[in-house]
Amino acid sequence: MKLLSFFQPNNIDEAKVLLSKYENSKLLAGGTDLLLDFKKDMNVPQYLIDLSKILELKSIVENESDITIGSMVTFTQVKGNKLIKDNFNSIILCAKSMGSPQIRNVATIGGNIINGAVAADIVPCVISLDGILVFESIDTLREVRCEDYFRNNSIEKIKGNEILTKIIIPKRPWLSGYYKLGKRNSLAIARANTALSLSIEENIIKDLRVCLGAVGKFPFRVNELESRAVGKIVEWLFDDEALNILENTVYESIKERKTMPFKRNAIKGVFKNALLSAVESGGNK
Amino acid sequence: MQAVGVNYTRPDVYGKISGKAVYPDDIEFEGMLYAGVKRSTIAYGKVLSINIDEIKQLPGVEYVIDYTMIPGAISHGVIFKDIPILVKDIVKRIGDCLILIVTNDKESLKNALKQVKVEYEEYEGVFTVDDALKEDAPIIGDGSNILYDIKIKAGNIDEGFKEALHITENLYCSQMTEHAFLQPEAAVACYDDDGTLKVYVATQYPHYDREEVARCLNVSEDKVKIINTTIGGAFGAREDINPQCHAAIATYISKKPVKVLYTREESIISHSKRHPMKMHYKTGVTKDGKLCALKARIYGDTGAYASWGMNVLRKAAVHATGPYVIPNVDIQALAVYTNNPYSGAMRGFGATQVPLASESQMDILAEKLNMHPLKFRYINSFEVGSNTATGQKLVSSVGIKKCIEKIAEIAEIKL
Amino acid sequence: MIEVTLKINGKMYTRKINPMLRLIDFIRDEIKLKGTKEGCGEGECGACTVIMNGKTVNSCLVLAASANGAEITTIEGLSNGDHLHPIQEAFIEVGAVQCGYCIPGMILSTKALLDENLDATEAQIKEGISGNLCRCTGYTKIVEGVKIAQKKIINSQEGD
Amino acid sequence: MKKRGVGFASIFYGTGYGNGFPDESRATAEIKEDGSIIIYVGVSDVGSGGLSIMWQIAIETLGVNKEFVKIKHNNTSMMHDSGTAAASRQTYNTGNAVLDACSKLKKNMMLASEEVTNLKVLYKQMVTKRIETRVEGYFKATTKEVNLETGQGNPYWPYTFGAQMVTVEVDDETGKVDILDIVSVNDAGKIVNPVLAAGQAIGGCAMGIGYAIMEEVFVNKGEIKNRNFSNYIIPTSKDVPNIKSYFVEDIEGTGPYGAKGLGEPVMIPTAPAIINAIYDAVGVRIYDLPATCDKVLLAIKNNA
Repeated sequence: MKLLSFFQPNNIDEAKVLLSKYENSKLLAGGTDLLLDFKKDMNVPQYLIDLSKILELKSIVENESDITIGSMVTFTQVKGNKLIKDNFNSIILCAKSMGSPQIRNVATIGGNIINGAVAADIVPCVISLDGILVFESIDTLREVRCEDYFRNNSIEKIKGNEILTKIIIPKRPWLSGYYKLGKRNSLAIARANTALSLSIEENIIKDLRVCLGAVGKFPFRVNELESRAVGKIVEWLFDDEALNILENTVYESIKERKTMPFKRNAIKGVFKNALLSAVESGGNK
Repeated sequence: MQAVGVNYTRPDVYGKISGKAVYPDDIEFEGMLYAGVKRSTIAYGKVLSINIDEIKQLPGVEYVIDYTMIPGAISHGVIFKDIPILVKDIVKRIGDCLILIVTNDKESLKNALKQVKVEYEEYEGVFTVDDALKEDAPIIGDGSNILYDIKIKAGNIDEGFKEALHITENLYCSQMTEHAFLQPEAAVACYDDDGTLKVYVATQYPHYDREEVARCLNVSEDKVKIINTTIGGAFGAREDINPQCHAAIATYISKKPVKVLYTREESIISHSKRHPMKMHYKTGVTKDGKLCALKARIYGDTGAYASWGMNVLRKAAVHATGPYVIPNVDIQALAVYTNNPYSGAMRGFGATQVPLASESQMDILAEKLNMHPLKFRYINSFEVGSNTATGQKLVSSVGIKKCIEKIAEIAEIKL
Repeated sequence: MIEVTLKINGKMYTRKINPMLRLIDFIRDEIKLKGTKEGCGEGECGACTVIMNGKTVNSCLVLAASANGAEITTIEGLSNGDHLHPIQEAFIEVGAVQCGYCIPGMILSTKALLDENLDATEAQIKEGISGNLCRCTGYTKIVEGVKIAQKKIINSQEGD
Repeated sequence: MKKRGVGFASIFYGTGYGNGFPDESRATAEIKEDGSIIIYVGVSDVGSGGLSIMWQIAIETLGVNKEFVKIKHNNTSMMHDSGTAAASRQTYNTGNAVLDACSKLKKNMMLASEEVTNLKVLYKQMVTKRIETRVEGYFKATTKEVNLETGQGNPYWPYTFGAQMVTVEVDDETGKVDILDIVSVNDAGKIVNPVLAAGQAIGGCAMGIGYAIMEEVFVNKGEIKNRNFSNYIIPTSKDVPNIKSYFVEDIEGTGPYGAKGLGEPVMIPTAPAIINAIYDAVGVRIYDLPATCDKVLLAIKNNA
């Protein structure tokens, strides 16, 4: 396919109109993945709609019960944002470890989610924080929990005329943490990553979300661990009982893969590091 | 001394710091054409047909060149001339060059290369050293799959092991690696005012490039000029010929300036690699902590072409002992052909692989002896007058003990 | 073809381009500024780093069309005539340059870092250049160079 | 838990082509009418600083101010063959050829005038006295081919030496290895330019880190699977510690001012020292490079 036209709409409505008008179109939301496809002559659309000029998509806003992140917010923006820092430690840690400075300056949260690569960095964070994705088209608006988006991907997947406009993350006084295991310390693709958030009162776990990445087609939550943990002391999460749940979960998820023997073991260390990062952030939530 | 031992500012730094340094891809000429090669996608087989006539009709295509159009030699090589500039019939590795396409812009070249269709008769290849050494293995090399076989023998190996208090025997494997210099290969060829054919290229050895370019054009060396541009790293990968002959042939035929530029992907596919090696090591040490015997068998996968394979395995064998006196040795090193990417020069050249084995063995034995590993190295290391495994007497400048002493001083270790 | 205007090193350039043209191709092939290098074409090596609206980007991962209206600084925009930028001076002083292919990108990453945080710690410096691969130097002398550049810039500001 | 370990390795390295292979370098030194001295030499500077080394050796030998000495090195029509920028041979071999050429030119200059004050004047004096203003330098390394059955012989000369101490940290629950510190000590004889030499030593360690823990070309049935920097990964600034480099200068009499080659040997001890350090940290020995987190973690699990 050959690219015929390139658009840079100034607002969401313009973008929606373009998207509905041109069937064979694609959204450019940073492009650090899309341009790799172009290089291989893959996924080249006839019409390319660049969202980078739409200011509405580039803000991080605090509401009464949530913080809403525009889909075109870059990783660099996230990394330096006070609202995020004060509320979502996991997202900060994730943003810091994603790609490189140059990639973070261009790559967007929305792009990272929609691209949905196995090792997409931000997805486990958003899932573990009960984040909601907002999709808009010229005549529709729908909200999907990020977790459901990936669990029921064949149904929930973004439609050709939709734009992911924002990510809504509920505010709550929980701790959150993130750890990525890569083959090197910058520009690393996750071998395995874990994001988690938890609510603790007097060292008792009241609630927990654990999301694992790069150990399955999409990131997913470990419900068994989450439900078993409620009512237990935090230290229980470091015990074999908890860790074995993770090991079995990963085993079940990727038992056919060559990397399974490593990842089923590594996930325990990855989880512990994520947990430690959450606990250590305790001072400022 | 006035200049030696002094930190002069390197004269080439000003161009590099300001973006003015000229690497080959920075060179452009009026009316310059672009050339590139279609590479084989199979590892071993015979080329039956290529849709050359179709390619010639594509937009922007000026010339499609196959081996018959090369005026001189159709292959090159640092020792044996076994690497095809353009394949005649047999391909031996993925990445062998089949045809050279010359176009008037970059896009047309990219498009034309994509349209090339090759029909092969595919042969069963060999992809491991073990398979290549089997009796019924297909022969990839020149009459044999063993490119090189060197033995180093000193003292009496059996007696040596008898003296040992501790013996350790292990198998070590090193991987294939890539030079990963930052500047992908590129070359620009053109005719100079004096009628010589000039090739701008970043190379480790301009006079060798001149020889190969002259050979393939069938002209005398004084009709060829190599201009060595600023070089964006090399580490051994710019020793064999890569874009030089292709650019030169395209200019020879078109009479116009021609640029050949590799992507990173083509760079990685095309040039040599560090030999992966399998190293069986058996090392013995006496109760006094003196190394007394080493038996080593080293197998290097040299891939489809010879390149520097002999020299690399020789270097591995000569350095197999590490910098230590070992009176009884039995070392054998082989370079073995396969249909893998060809191995050649990379920083350290065989002597980088064997220390994985020799230095691991040193630590294993030091632990058995309950001796500090640095001390164990120190008491065994060469000094002036020592003999190496090849019987070479080290007559001067043997600084290994001084190096170890410096480490010991920094780490506060008693030797 | 679409028309774009970019401000590169303070100068406006308007060109009609193929919308698929990458920013690096615009800089190297259209404007003929050859100091920006291509090392991998996929945003991994950072050799093509330029500063776009104050932030570093891999110019191989940005479409020139997307950069329409942007302000770009390339290595050619760093020195003022023969007068080198303090980062360039510092890199020369410590011997941070070997083959030189990563250096334009490395210097621009350093500039963006120090423009934002002149007091960057060693860890922040390493982070700041972590998207620029160098195969020759092992980075140690580059990090040293950045530290010297910090001092030079601070001194020159105090002198103002 | 993160555990620290320290590892050592020491190596030797025969420089030059070796084995009796003709290992020759040539250089031409010429004084010009404008008082400049040009050294024509086929030195390839791959980034390692060979150009600077030849320049410094020439200046030292000629005993003139550095502004007057220029190296022409990039056009095969202008200089003779000096061999490859490889085998860590440029400083020793090509440096010796430059030394030879410059010694001869210096001698000719002294013949024209004992006291060299003005090179332009000197040039005129040389021409008047019919003294050669352009001289050729040459060097050939002496090695002997080894016997293929016994290996006996003198395959290389000279040898460079090195030792390294590496400190690592291993996460025994993920297998991740971080390199915390490297001390690199090398004997490459007289060091011609300490900053350039340290640059080689430190860069060598970084390449050694890649070799030890992350780099590998994956080949399946002859096909390279990882063809770019996203999957053929090399160390970033965050993978390399601040490396400390030292040189012990054990002078080699046959080298130019006592110098030996160093470009390659400086990278060699790093990988085995890292492997030994991993063992020191977590008690497992990795026999296959690279020591990725996969291999280290599985080795730890198998060891338990």
